[in-house]
Amino acid sequence: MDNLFLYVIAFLIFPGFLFTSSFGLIVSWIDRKVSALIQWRVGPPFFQPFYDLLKLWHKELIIPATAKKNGFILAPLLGISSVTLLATILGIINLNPEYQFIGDIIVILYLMIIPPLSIVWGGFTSGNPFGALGASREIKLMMGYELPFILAIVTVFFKVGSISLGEIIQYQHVHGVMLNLPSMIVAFIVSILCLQAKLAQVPFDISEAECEIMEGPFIEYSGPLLAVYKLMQSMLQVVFPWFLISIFWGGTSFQGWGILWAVLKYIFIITLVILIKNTNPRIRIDQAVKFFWGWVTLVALIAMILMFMGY
Amino acid sequence: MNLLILFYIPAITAAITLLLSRRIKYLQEIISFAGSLVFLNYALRAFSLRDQFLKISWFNISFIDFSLDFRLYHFSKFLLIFLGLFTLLTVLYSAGYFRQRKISRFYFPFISLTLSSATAIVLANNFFVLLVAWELVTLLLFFLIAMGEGKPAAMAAGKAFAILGFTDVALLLAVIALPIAYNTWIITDLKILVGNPLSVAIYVLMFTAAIAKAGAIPLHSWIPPAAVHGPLPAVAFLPASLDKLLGVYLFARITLDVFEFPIDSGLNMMIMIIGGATILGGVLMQIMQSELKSLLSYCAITQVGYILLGIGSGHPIGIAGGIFHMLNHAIYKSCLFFSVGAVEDRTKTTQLDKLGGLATSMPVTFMACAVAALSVSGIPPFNGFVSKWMIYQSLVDGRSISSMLFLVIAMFGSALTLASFLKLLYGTFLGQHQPSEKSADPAIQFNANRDATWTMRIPMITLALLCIIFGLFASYPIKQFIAPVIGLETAGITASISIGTALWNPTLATTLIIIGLLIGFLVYYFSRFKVREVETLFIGGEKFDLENEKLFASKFFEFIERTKILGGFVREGGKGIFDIYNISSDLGLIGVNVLKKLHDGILSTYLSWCIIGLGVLCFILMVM
Amino acid sequence: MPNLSTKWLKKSPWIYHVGTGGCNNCDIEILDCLTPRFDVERFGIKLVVSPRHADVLLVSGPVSYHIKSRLQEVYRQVPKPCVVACLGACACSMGIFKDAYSVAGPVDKVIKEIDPNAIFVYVPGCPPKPETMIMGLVKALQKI
Amino acid sequence: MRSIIPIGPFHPLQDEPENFLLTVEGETVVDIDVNLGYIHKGIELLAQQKTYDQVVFLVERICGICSITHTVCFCNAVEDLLKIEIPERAKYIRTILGEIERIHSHLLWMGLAGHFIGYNTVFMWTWKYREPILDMMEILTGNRQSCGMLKVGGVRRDLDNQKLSQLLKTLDELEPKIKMLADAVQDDPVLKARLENVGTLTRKDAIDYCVVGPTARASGVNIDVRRDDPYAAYPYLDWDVIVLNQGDVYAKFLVRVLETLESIKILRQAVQKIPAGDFQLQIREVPPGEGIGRYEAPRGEDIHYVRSNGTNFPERLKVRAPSYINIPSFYASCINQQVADVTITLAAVDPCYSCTERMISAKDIRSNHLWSQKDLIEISSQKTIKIASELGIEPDLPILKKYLLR
Repeated sequence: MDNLFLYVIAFLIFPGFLFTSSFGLIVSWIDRKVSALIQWRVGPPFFQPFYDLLKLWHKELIIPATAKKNGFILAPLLGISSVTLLATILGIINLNPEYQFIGDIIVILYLMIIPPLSIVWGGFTSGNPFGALGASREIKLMMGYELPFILAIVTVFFKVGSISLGEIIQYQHVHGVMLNLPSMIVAFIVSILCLQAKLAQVPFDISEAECEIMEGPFIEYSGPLLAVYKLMQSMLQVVFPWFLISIFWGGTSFQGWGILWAVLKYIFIITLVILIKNTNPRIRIDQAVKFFWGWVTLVALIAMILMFMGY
Repeated sequence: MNLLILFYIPAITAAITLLLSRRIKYLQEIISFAGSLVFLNYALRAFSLRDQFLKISWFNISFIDFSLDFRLYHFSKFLLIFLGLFTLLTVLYSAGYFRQRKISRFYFPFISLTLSSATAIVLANNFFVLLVAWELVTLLLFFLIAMGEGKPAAMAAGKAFAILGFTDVALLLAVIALPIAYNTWIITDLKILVGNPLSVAIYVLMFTAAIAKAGAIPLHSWIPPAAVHGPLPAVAFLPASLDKLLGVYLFARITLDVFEFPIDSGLNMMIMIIGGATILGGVLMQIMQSELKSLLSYCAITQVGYILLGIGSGHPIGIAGGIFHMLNHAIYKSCLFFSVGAVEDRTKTTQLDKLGGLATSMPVTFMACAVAALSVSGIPPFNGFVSKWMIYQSLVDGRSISSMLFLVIAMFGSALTLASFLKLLYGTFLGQHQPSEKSADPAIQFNANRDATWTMRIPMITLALLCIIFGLFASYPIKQFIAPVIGLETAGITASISIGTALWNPTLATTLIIIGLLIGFLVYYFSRFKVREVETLFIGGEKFDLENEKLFASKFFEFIERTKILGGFVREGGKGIFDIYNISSDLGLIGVNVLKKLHDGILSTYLSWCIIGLGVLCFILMVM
Repeated sequence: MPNLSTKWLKKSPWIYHVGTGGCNNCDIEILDCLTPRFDVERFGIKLVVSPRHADVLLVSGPVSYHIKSRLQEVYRQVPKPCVVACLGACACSMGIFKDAYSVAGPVDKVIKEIDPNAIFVYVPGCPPKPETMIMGLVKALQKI
Repeated sequence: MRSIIPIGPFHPLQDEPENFLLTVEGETVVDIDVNLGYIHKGIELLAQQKTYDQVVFLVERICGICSITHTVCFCNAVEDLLKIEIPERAKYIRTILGEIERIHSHLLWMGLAGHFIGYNTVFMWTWKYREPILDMMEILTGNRQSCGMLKVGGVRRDLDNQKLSQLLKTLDELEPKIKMLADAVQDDPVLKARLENVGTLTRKDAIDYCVVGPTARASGVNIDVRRDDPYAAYPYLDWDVIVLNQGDVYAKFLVRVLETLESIKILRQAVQKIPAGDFQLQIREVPPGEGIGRYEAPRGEDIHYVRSNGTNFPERLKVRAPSYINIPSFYASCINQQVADVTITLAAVDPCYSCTERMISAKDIRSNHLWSQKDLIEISSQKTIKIASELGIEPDLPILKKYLLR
């Protein structure tokens, strides 16, 4: 029971909800600010994401009569809970690599599917054809990026010989970070591209393309539920790069200078994402799937072959 | 307890129901239900019994001993429970499903007979008994499928019988070869070290029979037509659950118990290649389907691939995962077929594009279908996730480039499965309501304003609950059912898969998610949002007829068809070019044509053939 | 207790733009407000694409009969509280199209038909310059 | 298994209300229907109630982006009616204003096109480049758009020569940026993948649908009113008509980028060559008669028709804006495209609905019968069949059939 209480604390406060969400909001400010600077604008003030969220929280909630009401309300809550769980697992293992369990990455990979799934669910239950169209695009995109992403992650599994995140982090403590190896750099590039799609950033924001299908799955969401989705998306911006850092870049440590180093690694990845986002147009869904199943998978296979050759 | 009572109960039930007419409503149903309930009761009692043997001597022909040998041990124990459970639920479901439809009076007796012969397979300790019961199940499958409507059902039944019969002949050959080569066909006495060609041949023949029953590529093609045209409860009963259990049972039994393989036999590789091909081929066909039953039937094929991958990995966790997946698959696939049947019962169609928006009117069916669909896609915390996870883990432990590729295929197949089931859920239950006026044909009545009857709801709810329970408390079925089968100590396997001991604990994670959801709901409830329901959707401000706005689920993945290689594969697959039935019938046709040419009616031609045949025979007899 | 919602609304007004028959001039000046020179994101203003997300309904142009019911529908779709900003001379008072046969009336009249308590802000000009618009919005936020 | 995806009336793709009904199979568009008329304001009728001087201000508000276009076009029409030649300086001033408008309109479109395909950086950058042009407009005329500079018989106000030299400086700063943009567009592989072979309008289709402006020139149709039927100061200046052959969105993008460079060239020459002197004529009265004005707007050829009955008010003003002609070509360019491609294709002709919203009602005076669209199409197709039979060829009614079947 004591243990459960600690887990609940972890879930709600430190690596879980409170930490990830506030960090995520800061990151979404960084995102908007850097984008604005690239576009020669000033950008929003620091607390803008918080203001947006608080405002949405106090707005009216509109539920269309044709929507499947329970699913419509449940979808964003399920999404944010799973992201919180993801953050909790990642955080606990990063804090204490010994605290692992075999095969936890599989759990993490599957938990990573739930946030897109909740978006899809929201789009489908809203009853709006644009929502359904956006959701169907999200499914297709998911089909696209899963293959190379799994290939890239599996490359790490086989280098380390384990599917436990803690062991991968410990391996990197002993043998140096994964990114020292050429094969891992290739795999890392692949996973950055998949990260772009997982975060639904341009050029892969196809599911919520605002000028085509008007934010797709989110079109019917308003007020608090929209706030939950926005929060979920900014939490994803923390969790997914954190996962990549953990398996490719030696994880994060929360002691002394480790914090700074961890933040720097994180900012590097997120800056890369923002740069890609701001220098590309959105591509079509079939182009995206072809891109992922074609070139990216090829590159991921090259990474795998390099890994088996020992590089 | 006498083991034979387990055959007698369903056999007696079958005999009684066979005598009854369909005219007295629900009588056959009630008796069949009572019979399977009693069977389930005995199966549960048998679970706590010690392992035991039973031998009923019959007659001997020279060295072949035609006695009836039975053996009760862990594998059969837990299979018996699920055989009973599935029969019970199927009978209950059939009672609702055939309330307004006509069905042959042989349907319920045959279901009970199937249970009886399946019990014989499970309990057999003798390949002779197993073979007879195996043939019986095939025959009953043929009859049950043929009870569907019209000629297509007969064709589908014929196809199923052709493929399964062909593979049963393979099993027959293997079983005949056993006493000749090894002097016995008692399973526990056999320990065959695979090495010489004969043992390999025997194994391959048995393996063929097993995977044909389970429905792995390339012997899968009987499942889709049977699923589409057969009576739905029978489909949920046999191809979706029982045949999988039996096929995988035979496969696991011969692979684990009877045959011993040298380490570098390459057999694992063969099994895993078949498994990988089954996953990829099945899932690619699956996402293209626009008919609910054929989508589910292809999914039934796909999931066999996971089982083969798990068992083929040779790793204890993989084997445990494979067997657990077999069980899970039977559970959620029956649940899916049942919910599709409920939809069909209400709407009289299973075409994805003619359905839509049923979630509000059929909430129970929707929930059951959603749970089973998420479970089959391997979403935590449902049961499909646990077994898939165990399979993945065994693949990672393989640590070769091939097992890595199989891991990728398995995980990718899982993502595609999710995609196809989201399509199913959207097309059937979410999305827009299908207009009722459009059915000009009075026979097609849209009666979807209420949920299925309770006899149909209870099986669905039971199976959906099993999906959740086996996911949340996965350690229980693994400890109780699976671990003894592969001979691992209970403590050993739980330590090595670490379910329930380490941080990841499905129960804990689910608790956390539920706490999150609860907090969300509390906040939602107490902050007293102004909630307003509006009539209209925002579709650009114009008022439209929502019926035209429906996005058709069948076209979700049409872009795959437009790609060159993959699209070509999918198109050709859809036409049945990879169907071994078609291929062999084409080859047969060629053979017939050749024979036709030889068969020209001239006496001298026949005579010359006779002489040539004699010469060949002489040559063989003299020289060999 | 002060109304929290308006407090945060001032910090992040999200705008939904409804063209109701203007001459395009106001519309492109609204877009201009987003661009580097004026950059209204400094004030947390964001152009959204669905009225469900909006706080401020930016209406430009006189309301023609054809678009009238659609405008009212969009107003119903917006979660309250919300502000209606009438942009340009046409939206404020129909401007040069006062005598036209197919114009239903200025924006405030049309909206008040369905919600008499709606809050309005008027930004006159033909077209109003982006600076004027920003000032109008700032005033609008003070008003609520 | 077809479903309909509506675009509009309120859709972020267009600032103005309009409605496209895309009939899709999956995500492939198999049919498209265009519904306009949301912002019909009755400008033509209003014009009949205003004097010629007032009408100039009214037509300026047909469209905000093409404010110079419509005013110059109207003035051309009235001057055609009056049969007068305006002073040289006024011609040059009209050219300068027109070309400034062209630059700002093309930059606006490029930015929006970037926005539509999710490339917000392009949107922000081009609109940043556009600002100095609007500033120049403000410096020269006093307002960023809708400047009220035009007048029948010349221009209302003179331009200050000193301010014109400032224009040159702005152009010098703008030109390298536009060139950079042109290079960036040609180099970016992702942009190319997204725009090339998208929404292709073949040369035959372009001619069949009578498209005008950059839409036609991107499809290899070499038309430009500035050269074909010169007005203002264009005959005195040296410039090229940009014609490309691909006909896809990418070609339309390039045509507009290159045309912007041509406009800069025209502006430079115009500022250097502008003569001193009078800038307007006093018009005393308008005789009865009719006149037609043509003008090459940023979107294509604009036509105004004016009929006078000798009073102070025009008896009839007919406006035919370029978008009106370009919009039907969607039927040729959007079919069998993906939804994502169709949205950019719809935007690629740079449609302007406030220009387009004219209403025509056809009434049979004898029977007092109001003809519907279907009746008119029926009459039109019968006429086509008649002409075809006279010429002895098969009548070709592919698109009309679609409407007749309804």
